[in-house]
Amino acid sequence: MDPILFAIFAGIAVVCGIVMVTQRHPIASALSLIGVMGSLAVLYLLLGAEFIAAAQVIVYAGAIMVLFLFVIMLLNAGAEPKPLRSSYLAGFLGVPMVLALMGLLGYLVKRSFPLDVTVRFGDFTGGSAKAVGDALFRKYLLPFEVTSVLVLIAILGAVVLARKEMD
Amino acid sequence: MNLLDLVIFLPAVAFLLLLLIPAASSRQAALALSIVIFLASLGLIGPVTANPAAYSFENNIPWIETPNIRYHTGIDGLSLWLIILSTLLTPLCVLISWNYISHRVKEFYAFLLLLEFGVVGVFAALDLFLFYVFWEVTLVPMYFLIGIWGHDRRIYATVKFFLYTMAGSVLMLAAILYLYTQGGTFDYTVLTKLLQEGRINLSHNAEIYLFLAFFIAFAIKVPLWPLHTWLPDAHVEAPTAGSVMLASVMLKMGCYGIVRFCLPMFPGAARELAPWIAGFALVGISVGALVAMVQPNMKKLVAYSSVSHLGFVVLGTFAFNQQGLDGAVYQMLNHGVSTGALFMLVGFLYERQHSLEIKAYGGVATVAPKLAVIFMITTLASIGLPLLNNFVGEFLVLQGAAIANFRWAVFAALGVIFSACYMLWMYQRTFLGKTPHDVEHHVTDINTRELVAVAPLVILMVWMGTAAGGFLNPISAANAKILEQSKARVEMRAANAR
Amino acid sequence: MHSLHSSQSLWLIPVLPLLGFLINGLLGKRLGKGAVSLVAVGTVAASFAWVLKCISALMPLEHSHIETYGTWIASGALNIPVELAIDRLTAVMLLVVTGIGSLIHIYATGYMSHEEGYERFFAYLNLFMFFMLTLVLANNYLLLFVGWEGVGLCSYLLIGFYYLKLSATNAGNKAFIVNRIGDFGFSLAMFLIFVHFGSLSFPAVFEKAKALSPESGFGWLTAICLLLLVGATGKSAQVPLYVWLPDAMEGPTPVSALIHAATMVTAGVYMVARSAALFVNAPIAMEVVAYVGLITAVLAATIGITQFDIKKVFAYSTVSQLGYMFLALGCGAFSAGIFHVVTHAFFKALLFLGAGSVIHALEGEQDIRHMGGLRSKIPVTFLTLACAWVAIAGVPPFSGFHSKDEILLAAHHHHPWMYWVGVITAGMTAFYVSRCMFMTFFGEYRGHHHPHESPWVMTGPLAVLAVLSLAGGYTHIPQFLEPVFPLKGGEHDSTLVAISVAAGLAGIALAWFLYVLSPETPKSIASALGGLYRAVYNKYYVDEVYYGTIVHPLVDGSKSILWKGLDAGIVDGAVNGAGTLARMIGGITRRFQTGNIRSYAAWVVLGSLLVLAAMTAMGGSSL
Amino acid sequence: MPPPPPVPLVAYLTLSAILFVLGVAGFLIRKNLITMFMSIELMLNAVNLSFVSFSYHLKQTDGHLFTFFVMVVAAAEAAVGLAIILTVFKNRATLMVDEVDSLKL
Repeated sequence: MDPILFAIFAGIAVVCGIVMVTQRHPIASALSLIGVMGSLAVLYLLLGAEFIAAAQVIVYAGAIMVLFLFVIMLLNAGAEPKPLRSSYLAGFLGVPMVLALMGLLGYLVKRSFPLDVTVRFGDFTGGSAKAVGDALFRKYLLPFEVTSVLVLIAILGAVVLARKEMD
Repeated sequence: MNLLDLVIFLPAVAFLLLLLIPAASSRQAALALSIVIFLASLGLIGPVTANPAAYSFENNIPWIETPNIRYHTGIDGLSLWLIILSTLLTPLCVLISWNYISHRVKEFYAFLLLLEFGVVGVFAALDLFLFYVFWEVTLVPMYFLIGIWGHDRRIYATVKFFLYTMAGSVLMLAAILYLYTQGGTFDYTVLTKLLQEGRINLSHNAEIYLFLAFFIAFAIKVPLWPLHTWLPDAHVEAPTAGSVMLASVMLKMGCYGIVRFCLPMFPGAARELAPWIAGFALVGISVGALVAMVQPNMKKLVAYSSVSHLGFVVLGTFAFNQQGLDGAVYQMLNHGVSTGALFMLVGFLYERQHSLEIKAYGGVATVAPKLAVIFMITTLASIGLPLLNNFVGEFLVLQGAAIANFRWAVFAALGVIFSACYMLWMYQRTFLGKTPHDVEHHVTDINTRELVAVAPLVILMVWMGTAAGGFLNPISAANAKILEQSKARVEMRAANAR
Repeated sequence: MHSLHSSQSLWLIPVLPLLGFLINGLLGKRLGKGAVSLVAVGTVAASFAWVLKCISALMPLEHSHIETYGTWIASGALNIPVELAIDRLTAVMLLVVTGIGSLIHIYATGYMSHEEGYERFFAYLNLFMFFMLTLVLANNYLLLFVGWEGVGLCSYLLIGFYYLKLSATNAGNKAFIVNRIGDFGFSLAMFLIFVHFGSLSFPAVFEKAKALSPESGFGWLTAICLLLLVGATGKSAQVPLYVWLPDAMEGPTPVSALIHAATMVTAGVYMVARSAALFVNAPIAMEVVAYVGLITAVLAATIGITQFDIKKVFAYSTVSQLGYMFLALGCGAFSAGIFHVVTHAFFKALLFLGAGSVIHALEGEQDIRHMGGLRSKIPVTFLTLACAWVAIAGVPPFSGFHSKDEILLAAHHHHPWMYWVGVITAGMTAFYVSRCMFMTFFGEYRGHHHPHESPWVMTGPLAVLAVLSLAGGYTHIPQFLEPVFPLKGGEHDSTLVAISVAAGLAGIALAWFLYVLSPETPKSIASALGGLYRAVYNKYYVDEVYYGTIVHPLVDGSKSILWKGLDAGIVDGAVNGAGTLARMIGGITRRFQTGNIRSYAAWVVLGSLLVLAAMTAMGGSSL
Repeated sequence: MPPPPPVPLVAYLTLSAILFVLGVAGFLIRKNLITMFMSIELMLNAVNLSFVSFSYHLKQTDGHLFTFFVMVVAAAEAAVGLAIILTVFKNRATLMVDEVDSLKL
């Protein structure tokens, strides 16, 4: 079952990723990003990360992407026009650099892990909500509290920026 | 906590106090505080002159544990008068700025006292790191003194001053850190001892490089030709008090550093490079004087004359004999007194006529006779007339140079001729002759406040020129020790080489 | 060496005038003229009295009497005590300085009575006395140098006394700076003395110098002596540094008399005589001294013949007479040199004071072409000046005859040709002084002022000096100085004496012929000589040459080469160049900062690529 | 039918790498600020996948925690970033990144 599920959702993720990058219209990009995120959630489940999979759907695919869509709608952002001034470096070297990056990363991954290291669903059960919560409120209590402060600051920042917009 | 610590930290306390009180009373407060500091510093004289070759008021406590930085301070006959000079000039500078500074008054006096803090610290520090910290502390207030209260091109001048000095002090910091890696301490007295006993064994090249790193930092501050070009700009742009503190005290930090650190720590390199350094000093003496001769701007003239005078200090230092070194140190004080007074007097003229160009003046003696007399005395002191302070220093320096290498004395003595030319010429064009109408209109005689500010310096000129012994003997004793140290080291190296 | 005599408080001699200076300088404005004069004259007169008292107490003064008052400078082996000493040489100088000084102070109270800055004048004059007495009394070279520089300072201040006049302040500066050049030599000599003798104290140095054998060639002792001579040429206005003295006549006349005739300018002679112990062992240096003196004497005498300003004539005369003194020193006749210092002080002070009296009478007129016939109008001045005239012309038995005679004899003993040059110079001296006298006092009055005789405070000192000029030859200075300078056994040759006297008389006679009998002849002679006359009249263009070859190149070179070129151009250019370089590099690297986010991102990607590539190459990152 | 071979860990990591590179490519290619921002999110997600994979491989929960924190930060970042984009649009009336280049000398 695993390989099939992996093949399906990995395929969806890659396709959606390509669509996201190539589509000119932001809405299309956003929707395909949601697709990527959803398929990633399934892959998380396959890796035994139940809590993270749920969070991925709720926080990422839900909250954050809704925010994106909302902004896109608000600004009424249309498709980007074709000819544009651009960075020479990004323009000419962009594609070769991306390919080189891909090659290097792939090589590194292959070199680091032999093919017989495999993933079997159910082999790892440390990803339950209980296990994650346990670690979160014991081992990682301080970072957790710090992130709460961070989120608070982000909210304040967003409010300040938005208010500036009003006047 | 001894008296020296008090003298070091009172200016810092005064600096903070000045920031707290209202601006309206900052003049009076600055004057009162700086006078208190000066009076406190007078208490240093007795114990130090009783035993001038050793460090008095020594205080040696850990400041930072790792790396091992200590708050180690102490003064001997070499640093005593320089500290007194600094504490004396601060209240005088407060006085001369009384009406001159009209905006941001509080900050001005605060920076003046911060400068005093740094300068006194520099002369008292016996830990190299502490010394470096104080050395850099002095930069900040001077940067602002020139940059905020200066004349038209103040930004250019202050940035130049800052960068120049920074470039040197970075070299010095590198050398200090290298010494730390070798000796495991920043303590100057310990390091000197380790170096002398050969427990830090520097290779020949290492010693040369370390010496140069220290020396270039100091030479920029002195300033030794050809590292002097920041000085005329800084002086011309600085407010009067800034010029006075710069010339009288800050330049002495460089000279002091050479005598205190370069000679005892790297005597071999110092002796090896002495001909070169003396050469630069000689060029500085002559070129400084000749360039001063053709300056149309009074402050620039005095600035170039400083280059010339401080060439004597360097020359005397690198003569490596008692007379030369004594003269050099004495000349530091003399230059502080007489050039400080010159800058004050030029400042007085500027406050009246609002010009630093010599051309804008003429016949001032008729309308301001007292000012003319004081300016004359200062001029004479500056050109080394006997019975005034500079003569003693110049004589000793030249005598020392003659002992070391007679040709040095010949070239240096040429500078004495030129000094008469430029100073008298300036005096003639400024004070003598018929009084132009606008000068008659603007220039008034010196007032009581200004007289009080400059009188101590005039008295010192005569005092130091006639009763030289009282000032010179503590210096001499301290110098004898420094020469002894550096000589012992050179001999030991020679013995090792054999 | 210390005398058996108890302390004589020698310090009072210089300090008394110093007191006068302080009182007049600080309080003069409030004191009023009467009190100022009293203080000024009183302190100098008191000093004179104290000199007399000290000398009479110390006579016969076979050895020098030394008094030490403490240490001035001590540094290692160098120890400069404040030490005054008096021996016979000093005694002579002290008497001249304080005696003539007192007379001139008295005279000045009359001469300066209408001037602005009366108290300033007397303060300076008293300060001068202090330094001059310090110079004479000093027992080591540095203290002598103190006085030496100090008198130079006072000279500067007094030359520039009329500070509203540009020419006066220029002359002051010139005097100071030329003197500084001399002092340059003196100070270098001092340094060499310390290096080689280990002391600057006269007794110690001379004791060691006596033990030396005379140098056969150019050695350090010759160097010392020549450097001392450089100092002396500055102070005593010898070739090539004499140029300041004629200009110095810008000062008030009493100053010219006191400083630039009687006392200060003889300091160089005194210093060389004082250092005789060094010079006798340096024959080359001695020879140079004699040549310098001789050249100066001739050169200045020729210029003196052509000048029309009465003070300038006497100024060149002073230069010429100082040359005589140096000739004496160079010939080894130190006592003759000092003898001439004394007699010259008498008659030259008198000449200047008399000239001052003439100028005073004519309300400031100094050009002798605008004088004439004053004999009857100001008779006292004329009579006293006539005494100086016969003295300087070498008419026996007056003072100048005696001292000049000694010098010429010594010159003959040294090199006979020097004697002949000296005789010609003596003739010229007699000629130009007579010319001046005839043009001033004989013939018709050519001016338009109303001459009036000077008050008694001025004529009184003139009278005293007149007596001294006439009788000063019988002071027997050389004999008196024998303990200091042993007399040389040169035989007295009456033929030589007669020749020099004849030269003097011939000079007077020639002047009588040219300026009284046929006053038109000089003009035709002058025009006949043409260029030569103009060269002499313009002082051989020495000033112009100095300005052209030294002063202007130095000033212009300093301005265009050293300042604008080297300092502002190369050195500061390098500094600012470093700044510009940093800016340039910044300007280039700034291009990376495009503001375009995608370009930044591309750089980030490129950077991470490089990092990854490096990791891959190094084989790291295996988990 | 034999069971298909298990999925190797390398497959997950390679997927992560592909998604990351796609994010990079998007960031470089796209000119719309919002799309670029989404590309960043994509990169974050790719990295998250790596974390979770490693967590599985090492049999430790810490990777999940890391992912969790990344999510929180991403949320905060999205809030602030989108507010900034709003402001930019308000001021410049464009979302084209090439026209927003006032941050140069």
